Amino acid sequence: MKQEKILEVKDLKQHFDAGKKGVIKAVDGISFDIYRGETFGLVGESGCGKSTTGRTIIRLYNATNGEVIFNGKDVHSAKSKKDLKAFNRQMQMIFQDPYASLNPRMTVKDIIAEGMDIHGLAKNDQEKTARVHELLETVGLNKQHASRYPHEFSGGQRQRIGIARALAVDPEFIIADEPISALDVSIQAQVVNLLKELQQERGLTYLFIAHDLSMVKYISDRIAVMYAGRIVELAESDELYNNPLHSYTKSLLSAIPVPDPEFERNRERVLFDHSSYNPEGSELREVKAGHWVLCTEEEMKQYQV
Amino acid sequence: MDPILDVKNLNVTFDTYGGKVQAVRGVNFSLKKGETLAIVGESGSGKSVTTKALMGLIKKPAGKIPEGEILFDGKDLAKLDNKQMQKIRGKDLSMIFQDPMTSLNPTMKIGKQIMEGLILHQKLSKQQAKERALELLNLVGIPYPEKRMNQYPHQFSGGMRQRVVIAIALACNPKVLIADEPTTALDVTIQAQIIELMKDIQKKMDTSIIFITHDLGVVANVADRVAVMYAGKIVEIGTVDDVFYNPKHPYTWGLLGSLPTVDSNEEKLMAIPGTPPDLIHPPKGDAFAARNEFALAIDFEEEPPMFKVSDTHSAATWLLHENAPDIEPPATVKKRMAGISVEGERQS
Amino acid sequence: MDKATEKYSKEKFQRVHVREELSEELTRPQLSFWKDAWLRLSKNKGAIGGLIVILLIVALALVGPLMNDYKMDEANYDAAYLPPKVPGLGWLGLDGMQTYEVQGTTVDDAVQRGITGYEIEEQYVLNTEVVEEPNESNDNYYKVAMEVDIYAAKGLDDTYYWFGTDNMGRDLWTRIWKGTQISLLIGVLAALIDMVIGVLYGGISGYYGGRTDNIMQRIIEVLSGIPNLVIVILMIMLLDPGLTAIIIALSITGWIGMARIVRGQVMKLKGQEFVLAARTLGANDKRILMKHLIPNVLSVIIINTMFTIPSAIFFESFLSFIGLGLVPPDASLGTLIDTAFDDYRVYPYMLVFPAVIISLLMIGFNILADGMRDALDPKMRR
Amino acid sequence: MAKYLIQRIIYMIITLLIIISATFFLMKIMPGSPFNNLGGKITPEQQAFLEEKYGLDEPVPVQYFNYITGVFQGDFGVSFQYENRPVSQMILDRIGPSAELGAQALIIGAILGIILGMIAAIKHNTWLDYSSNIIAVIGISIPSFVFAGLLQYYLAVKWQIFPVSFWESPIHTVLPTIALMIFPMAICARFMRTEMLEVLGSDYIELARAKGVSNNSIMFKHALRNALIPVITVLGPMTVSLMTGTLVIEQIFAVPGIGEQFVTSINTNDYPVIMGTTILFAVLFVVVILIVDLLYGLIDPRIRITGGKE
Amino acid sequence: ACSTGGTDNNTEEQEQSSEGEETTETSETQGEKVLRISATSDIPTMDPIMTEDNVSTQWIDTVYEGLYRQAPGGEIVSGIAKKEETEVSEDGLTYTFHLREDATWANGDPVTAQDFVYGWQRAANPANGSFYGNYLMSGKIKNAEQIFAEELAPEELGVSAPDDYTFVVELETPVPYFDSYVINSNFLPAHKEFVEEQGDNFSLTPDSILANGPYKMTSWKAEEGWELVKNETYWDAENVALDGISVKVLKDADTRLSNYETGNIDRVTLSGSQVKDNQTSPEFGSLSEASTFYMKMNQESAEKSEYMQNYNFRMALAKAFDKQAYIDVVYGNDSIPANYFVPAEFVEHPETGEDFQQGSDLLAYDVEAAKEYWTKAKEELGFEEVTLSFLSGDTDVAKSISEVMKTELEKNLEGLSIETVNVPWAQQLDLMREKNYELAVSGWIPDYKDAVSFIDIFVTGGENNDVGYSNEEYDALVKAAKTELALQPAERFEALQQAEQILLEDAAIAPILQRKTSVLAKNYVKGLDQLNPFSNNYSFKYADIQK
Ligand SMILES: Nc1ncnc2c1ncn2[C@@H]1O[C@H](COP(=O)(O)OP(=O)(O)OP(=O)(O)O)[C@@H](O)[C@H]1O
Ligand SMILES: Nc1ncnc2c1ncn2[C@@H]1O[C@H](COP(=O)(O)OP(=O)(O)OP(=O)(O)O)[C@@H](O)[C@H]1O
Ligand SMILES: [Mg+2]
Ligand SMILES: [Mg+2]
Repeated sequence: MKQEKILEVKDLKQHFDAGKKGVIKAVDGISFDIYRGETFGLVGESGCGKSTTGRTIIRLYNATNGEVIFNGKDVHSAKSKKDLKAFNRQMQMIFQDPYASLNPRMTVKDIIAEGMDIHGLAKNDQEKTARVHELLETVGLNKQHASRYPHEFSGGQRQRIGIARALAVDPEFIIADEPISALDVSIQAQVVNLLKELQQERGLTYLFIAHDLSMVKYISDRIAVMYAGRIVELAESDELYNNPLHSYTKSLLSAIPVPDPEFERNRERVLFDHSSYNPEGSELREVKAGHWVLCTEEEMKQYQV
Repeated sequence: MDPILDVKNLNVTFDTYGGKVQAVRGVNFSLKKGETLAIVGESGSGKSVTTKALMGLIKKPAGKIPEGEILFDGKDLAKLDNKQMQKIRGKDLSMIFQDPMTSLNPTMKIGKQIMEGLILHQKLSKQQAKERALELLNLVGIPYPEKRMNQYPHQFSGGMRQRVVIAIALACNPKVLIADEPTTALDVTIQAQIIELMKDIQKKMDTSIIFITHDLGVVANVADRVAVMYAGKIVEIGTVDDVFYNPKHPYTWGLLGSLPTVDSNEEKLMAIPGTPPDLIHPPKGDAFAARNEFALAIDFEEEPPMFKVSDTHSAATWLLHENAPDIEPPATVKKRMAGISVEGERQS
Repeated sequence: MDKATEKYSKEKFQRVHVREELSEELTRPQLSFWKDAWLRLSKNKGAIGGLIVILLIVALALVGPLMNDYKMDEANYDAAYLPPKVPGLGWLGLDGMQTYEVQGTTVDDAVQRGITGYEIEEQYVLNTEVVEEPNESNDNYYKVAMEVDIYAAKGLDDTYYWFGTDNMGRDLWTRIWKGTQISLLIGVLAALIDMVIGVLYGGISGYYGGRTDNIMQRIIEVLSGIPNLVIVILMIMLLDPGLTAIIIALSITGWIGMARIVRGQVMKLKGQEFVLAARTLGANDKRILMKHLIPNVLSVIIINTMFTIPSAIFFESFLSFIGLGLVPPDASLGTLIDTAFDDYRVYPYMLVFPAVIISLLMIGFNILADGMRDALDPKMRR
Repeated sequence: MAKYLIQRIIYMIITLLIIISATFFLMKIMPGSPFNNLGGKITPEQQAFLEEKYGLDEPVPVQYFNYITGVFQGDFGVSFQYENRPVSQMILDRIGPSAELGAQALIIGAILGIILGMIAAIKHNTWLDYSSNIIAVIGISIPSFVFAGLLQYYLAVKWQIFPVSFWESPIHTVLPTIALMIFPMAICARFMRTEMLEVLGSDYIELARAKGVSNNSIMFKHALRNALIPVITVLGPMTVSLMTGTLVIEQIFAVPGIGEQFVTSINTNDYPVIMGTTILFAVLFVVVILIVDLLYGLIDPRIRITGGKE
Repeated sequence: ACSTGGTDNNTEEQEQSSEGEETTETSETQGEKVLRISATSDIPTMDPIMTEDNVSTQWIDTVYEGLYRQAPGGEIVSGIAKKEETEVSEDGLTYTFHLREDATWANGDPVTAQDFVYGWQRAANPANGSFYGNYLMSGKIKNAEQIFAEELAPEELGVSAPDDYTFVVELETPVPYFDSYVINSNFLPAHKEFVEEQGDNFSLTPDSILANGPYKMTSWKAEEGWELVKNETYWDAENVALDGISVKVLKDADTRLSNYETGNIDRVTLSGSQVKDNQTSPEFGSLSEASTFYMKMNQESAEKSEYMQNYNFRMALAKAFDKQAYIDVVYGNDSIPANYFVPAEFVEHPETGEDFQQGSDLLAYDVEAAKEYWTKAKEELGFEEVTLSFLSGDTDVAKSISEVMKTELEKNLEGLSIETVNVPWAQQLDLMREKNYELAVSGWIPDYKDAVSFIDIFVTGGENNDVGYSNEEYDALVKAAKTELALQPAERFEALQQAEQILLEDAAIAPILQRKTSVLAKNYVKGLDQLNPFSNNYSFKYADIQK
């Protein structure tokens, strides 16, 4: 692809020490690139390591192993406070739970302005207020909301406040960790539309994490499917949707309920045998141009047939 | 066929610090034997409260049922006291809750939790109850039930717990099973399994199911009929095909339109703007009016009655009034209405 | 149905444009967290009752001593042990009459013994009543209750001590309210110190976790393993006795409960997404702790403090029982109860007033705290 | 499990060592000579004689070492106050009544408190709730010496229902048990109420209701055990303070217990006894904490003894 | 035990230690005469030479008998030694005691002069660490001082047994009060074989005590109580009326009273506030003590010595507080306000029989006079305001003492503020001994029946002179009384009277009161209506129950 890479993840591992239970390999060696301006979808079942991936990329966790190269710099080797701060401005995150992600004791203004305060982006309170109002409008809320507290808002509104907070520092790259999973169907669209709009206006790049494949497909340019800490398949969204190769992807796709009674009456689920999954010897291989699958050499040949 | 359950003009209110919440405001529906009625609607629209009212689980003294009848088996459940309800709960009517992680008692063995209802309602001996519990665990597809009986909920995965909850609900062969978002907390693959399981069991036992969910995909899969709730009312009710292929209420349009279809990549999704109304002070007229892109003047004054669309289908919107302008559903919805073939081909 | 709808005119079926902002409007009046909590609290009758009781006692503690001309340490030995007497409240029993129970071989003997023993002239004995006839268990003595107009007997007809006087003839009204002041002060100060140490300790321990937490928890374990009494006594020995020492003693281990609670809450909160959000924005530890974590633990802190205050007051009274309390003539409710308890059989009023006040205070604080817990509990909000 | 236990025990020993050392050095800096109760007649030579006798003439580190080694052999030294009485014997003699009284008070108090708390929770915001709450608060607000004194005066002196004092027969234990029980009862009631309210609002109680389980079964089979878990946390340390005696009650009812002895030893600067008692308290404390943790595991199956709860 | 420090912890315990009670079971069922009383603390030791406190002294006296014993009220009567046969040498330095031959130990062995020799040597042996032995013997019994200094062996002590029933004591200096002096527990005989057999266990349990006195201990439960029965082998058993004594340890004053009221004990000592309630009872009694209490004004304190050394300053302080009020508040009983130091009715003139204490109003409460002195002191010292610290204990009694004194002094002396310091007893003693205080209240209980037991305290540099008082004339008088006048009772007596006068004229101390003990006793309790002036408070040998 001709596009410029904004983020390169190379063999990223994140292991948690869980005491007696040994080590949890939440993320166990994943690699992918994200291009400037695209939306990269990351799907997979609960607990497969999606959030951990996102959080490790943004350095909420220190990686156990591997590199995260953002704009050409390795995020995890950045040491100086200045570098880190700069990084914090360029990469931002939107969270899953609209109730837990806003500090209930702060006003909307303070929440949105926190990034500006930390990075000294506003010269005075006036400027700050103006900027907060502007951001509120950007996300479809209004000035009056600035002095309110989060609990007065609905889930969709809260999620938009979260987006405004992320936008406040003018990031280039936003990790959206299941930003719509906790929202009502009717409100999900508000947020998705907003994210799309913002991407167009500002040329943002998204890492979009979700388990709802239909929405991911709608929003993403490319999608990676994760299973048990590894990426099992990565392709452009249409390709992945129409031509899933890995049996886990197939199973996942077949399980997604489609809001169409006719279709549902005829659905056939593809079962995935979790016990048969053995990544030993497998690696992510490009089966077709831009379509990668976790497989062994042999399996690759089968896929290519 | 006579309905097994008939709900008429059900109203539920809660006294809170802020005032009286009118959570359910005149709900009417009936449920036939062996059918699945799905209730959809956004958060806070009164789905859970409606079903809790059926179960007699509205918490007094804050919660009240000021009006309405719940006819079951010739009895009006709304009039029964707690003692009498206890005999019906778990036996004739049973319920599955949303969150499998919290709806099992963490300090009681799984087996005991299943057997409890059996001993209570079917007067089984311990031994018989145990056998039945094993049977149920087998039925819901839990391997090694013998061993699992003696374990505690934390030793089960989310999907397995939900199966246990289902087993508990099914223990006494209830006539009506109420499932309040039984799969929302689960992964898609597990969700699919659970739904299949429920359908299976329904087939075997001819149970009637009320299935609450946000997820229209799930609705499409499980429901025979669908009721759409908004602000404490049913705004549209009909067979699953009626509602998906011929929706009449603008809120239903909004719901359907906000889901991406397979070839909708380039367009904006149709969002429903704004927030749901405050049920302490429900708005005058149609509660949806303020968010309705197709709102009519009368919507702000007068509550719409239920207009009958067909024998199986009715909706509460002034758009169905003969004086209303002819308004087409939005494009995305229309596409969906016509899009059966497109979807059908998708996976080939 | 159609008929019913016919009456609607066509105009009403005009489409109207709904402004988008309108739908985003918040219909509820703006409520800050605290206003909301106050609203809830004010609906809780018990809590408001508790609050009123506390405020009333605080008010009386402040103005009470100024309401008459006596000073708290002004002794008047001629007026020792006078029962309460309030003008106009005689019917309430506050009439300055003292009842003595005296024994003797005959009724007259008993009365005579009373008269000489308590040094009163016969004319002031208003009433005598035999309460026990001679029998085995009382060594065959008559027991006689004699009611004495003790104010008159001491030549103090026009003097009024609203709560009576103590063994040095000091006005108990003044002393009790002064004592209430000191008790409240002890409670509030202890709670404050407690809050500062406990919150910081728990906050830091919970936030940093890991090794820091481990060490800090061990310290707590050791501290709570040493009997409180040892620590307190040691402190009192090392420091000059009195208020400061009591407060320090109270705060030595008192904050442990607070620290534990705050730690638990902080550990729960620090993984919350709003904290993660602040970290992705580049907030440093101090900012996260002070702006995000502690404000969110505040309600728990306040509730716990509400419980700390009465227990500090209580603990002080315990200290005074074991002889480690305030230095006389300073008094707290605890020391007043302690001294009054020596005399309660003859002079019950000395015990009743401070005991009732301390009980009211405790009940007030506890009920208020319960109410606050309900009002501030986020679970009760949604 | 075994590994966990060993680790816990190592922790316990470290904690104890710190407590013992802390107490030891605290005693060293305490003002006032232990040999001063003699009316000021002690001469420097006698002081020296005594110091030699009790090994106080050695350098502090040596004393410390001797003490620690002694402690591990069960030797806590001899009392300064009571000629030649070994501290261990003194403690052994007096722990019995304290433990018995404490256990009685704890068990009865906890049971009553739990019942009271449950009633309050079931009847949330009714007069029953308020009155049980007020009983609980009064229980903690009246100083125990006042309460004990009134009990003694009315029930023993005036109405002569119970004996005034002494520790002789079960009937003698009634009044001190009542007096001592009030506090644990009040605390349990308050904790139980809060916890019960929380538990009663939980999903699994709702599910039990949906099963048609009766209110009583819900209370006792479902809610109680879950609500009990946090109550155990407070009961743990309270056990220690109750079992080790409360000086006030022991003094008033003439119970020959350890709490009373502790205060005596403090008043007379009887350091070996103070230290011995402190160590006893500390040992009990860590052991009870361990037991509480193990109990957790029993009551709450989620907590495996290997894990420990967050 | 003879001093009571700043407060009266010691004395309080002393009196209360001897309250009686009978356990219902023993007394009523069998009609035995068992006296049931209470004690405020356990017996610290039953080893005669280790006693330092009143409780031990009391019960050792009840179980053992020495040369003489005290009859109620303090009269010294024959014990094992026949008092009327005792010979004193001309120079007053040799005492020869003739022992009765019918006295036995409880195991049947006779009590011999060798037992006395062994007992006294035991007390003098520094390895046994007897404080009182040292205090009492050094400088008086021949060689005692050197023995305590480990310069001589204990066997060198000036005591001998020429035969089984003759016991000879040699003194270094005449001890005019020798009769009351030998009452002390340290001068009891000891059964050598038994003591050695018991070793370290001696006196730890009833079995390891070998009685030769009126009673035997049968049970002793630590901190609970103990029981005694009449010792049938006691030589004078026929004159012991009681069958036994049962003692319960009761530390709480209200509990003691409650036990009395419910008939569990026969006699109880009242605390201050209880006196008020019970003073009208027909069972109430008030017993005089030979103890005085006084305020100390430390003339060698670090900061305020300049003030305290000023005569007017001291006079003002001494006269500025209401002694009756002090008694009312602190004791609530009929203790006597005192303007003197040596108690009234303690010792009499050897010839005229007149009481030592003639009374004095030199230091009587007088606000006007106090104010005058105060004004003078202000002029002389040039101050307007001064703050003095007042040291006291942390018990209830101690606290009310500091409360009264603070109130009184501040009220009557303008510009004076009192800062009260309440510390535990042991620390208080430390502070006083180091003269690290300004004002404090102390009491003194004599060790033997002689005024010198009081007067000796305030000689310059005296061991217990913790007020820093010094007066040559006073010192000379005391020295004379101890030496050249030792054998001239009348002159010695008058010299001591003179010394006391000087002490008061100098306002070296500010006397407060001579204390009384208030008790309730059932009317059938006999022989306990007087307190002994020193040593054991009560002589249970003479107690009786007559129902
Ligand atoms: N801080 C942590 N310490 C220990 N284990 C962790 C931690 N965070 C995550 N894990 C574990 O790592 C695994 C992956 O978790 P992660 O949250 O990344 O999953 P996810 O894919 O985001 O799941 P979901 O869809 O539920 O959000 C899980 O097993 C989780 O329990
Ligand atoms: N116990 C209660 N006290 C006060 N208000 C209540 C109570 N229970 C429910 N409500 C209110 O009743 C309304 C309907 O709630 P309900 O739980 O039925 O919504 P729902 O449709 O089930 O939503 P969700 O999809 O989030 O479960 C809401 O506004 C809710 O706040
Ligand atoms: Mg996640
Ligand atoms: Mg719901």
